[in-house]
Amino acid sequence: MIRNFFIIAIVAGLAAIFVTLFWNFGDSTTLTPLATHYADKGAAEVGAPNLVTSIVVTYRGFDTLGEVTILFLVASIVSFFLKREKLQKDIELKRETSEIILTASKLLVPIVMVLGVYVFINGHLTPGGGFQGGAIIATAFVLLLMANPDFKINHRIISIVESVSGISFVLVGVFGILLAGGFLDNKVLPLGTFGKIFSAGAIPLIYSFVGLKVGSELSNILSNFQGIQKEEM
Amino acid sequence: MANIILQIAGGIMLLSIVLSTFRFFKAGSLVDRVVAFDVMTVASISLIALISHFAGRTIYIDVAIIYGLLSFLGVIIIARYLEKSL
Amino acid sequence: MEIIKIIGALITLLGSVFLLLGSIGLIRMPDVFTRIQTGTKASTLGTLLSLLGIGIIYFDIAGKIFLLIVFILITNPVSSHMLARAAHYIGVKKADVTVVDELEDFENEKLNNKTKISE
Amino acid sequence: MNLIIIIVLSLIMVVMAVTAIIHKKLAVAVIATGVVSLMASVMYLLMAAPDVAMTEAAIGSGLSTIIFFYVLNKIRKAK
Repeated sequence: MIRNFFIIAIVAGLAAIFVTLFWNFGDSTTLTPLATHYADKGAAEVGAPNLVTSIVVTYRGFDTLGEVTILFLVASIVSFFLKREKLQKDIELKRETSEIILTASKLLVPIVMVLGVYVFINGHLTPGGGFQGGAIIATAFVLLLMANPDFKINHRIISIVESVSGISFVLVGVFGILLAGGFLDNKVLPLGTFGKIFSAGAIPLIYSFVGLKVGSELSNILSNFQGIQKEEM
Repeated sequence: MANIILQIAGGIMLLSIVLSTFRFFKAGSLVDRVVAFDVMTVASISLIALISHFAGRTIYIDVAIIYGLLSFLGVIIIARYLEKSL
Repeated sequence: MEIIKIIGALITLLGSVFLLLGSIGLIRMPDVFTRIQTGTKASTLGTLLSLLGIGIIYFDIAGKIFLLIVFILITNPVSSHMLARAAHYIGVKKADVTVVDELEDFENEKLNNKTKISE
Repeated sequence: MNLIIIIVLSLIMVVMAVTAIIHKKLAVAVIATGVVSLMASVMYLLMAAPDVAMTEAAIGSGLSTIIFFYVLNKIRKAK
């Protein structure tokens, strides 16, 4: 009884807060000074038609570095906890895949890879970027795993790609300190023509590194989940 | 004229999403729900194409491609899970 | 110019009608397998037609639309095939009017062959 | 038109979110969260944010569903 009363009181309190918020809500039509600066001068300063990309990569470059680091930590923790130990019995229980999914995966995996590369290289022109492109590349690996359950991703290649792209990402940032305005400044390379692929300075380079790193990390996580492990519970 | 027809088409797509939601709740098994999810995704891809027309920004089609790809993989994963052979 | 737009819009309308038919079939059909069938065939055709209509209206993105159409044409039947296979293997109930089940016959035949070889 | 789409989709989102909380089967809850992400992605697109919509479709609806099902598979093996 008392418990129900408490629940009702909490729900009523939340409803009151929500209703006041809802009535006082209005579209804010004016931009803050920082947003005005981005909207007016962002395209000219960075040279990327997609303003979101220029904010994410250049103005807020440190945040992107932090996100990539968090993903790296997640990948290492997952691979630390999910050690792979094969049990022969479980593998025999698996049903074989059908012809159709094998053919479809042979057809689709190259298309999906190219799509992922397109998404992160064109990050400064179209919506998308390193994280989305990396996720798409990881799904190509999932498709391979689906078609062939015994397929093993080569962990050595993946770790090499991941480390090289991570180091290159930071190195581009350090070059930004030496040659241009600051860490992760994109004016290391010439800005180029507005709206072409090789423009906007170092943004396509940085996004390619981010995309490769995210893609290899996510496929590492997924391949760790895929293995059959000995339970100790 | 063309705009009015496209608006009617958008309304019909929305209706089909709502109808597949009904199937999601009246489902007999998990497979039913997954089929409803699949139909919802496919209808949403068409809806995204229409939205890109209404907003006047054809660049939104990129989102539809990625949407289709990832939902396809989701359905395949669920199917393998149901077969107990993931 | 206006005529082309109207033609594209009408094709999109036709596609949306097919989508609606697919989801009505999803509600009306008696068992899982028929629902998979209607939810895939009708909705694939509907999406293809509506994307085609948009592609006719905006001719400059026809390449992307073509890619999307090919993509849906490959992925949708594959996913429904996987789903139907899974439903068959976990033993979902079929409708009373089901007459033929070729996958079950195929599996039985494979089993028989195996026992023959072992004998 | 936009307003109608937003209202219908957000109603579906609310219903699916409640389902994800109260349903007993975990697999159904995971699919319901996938539907929530799907609808949220369409709504981000309506609010003219294609980057966010792409991220939501890729991570929320795609990868998180995949990882959830892998984890459910592992839980089933442990039982």
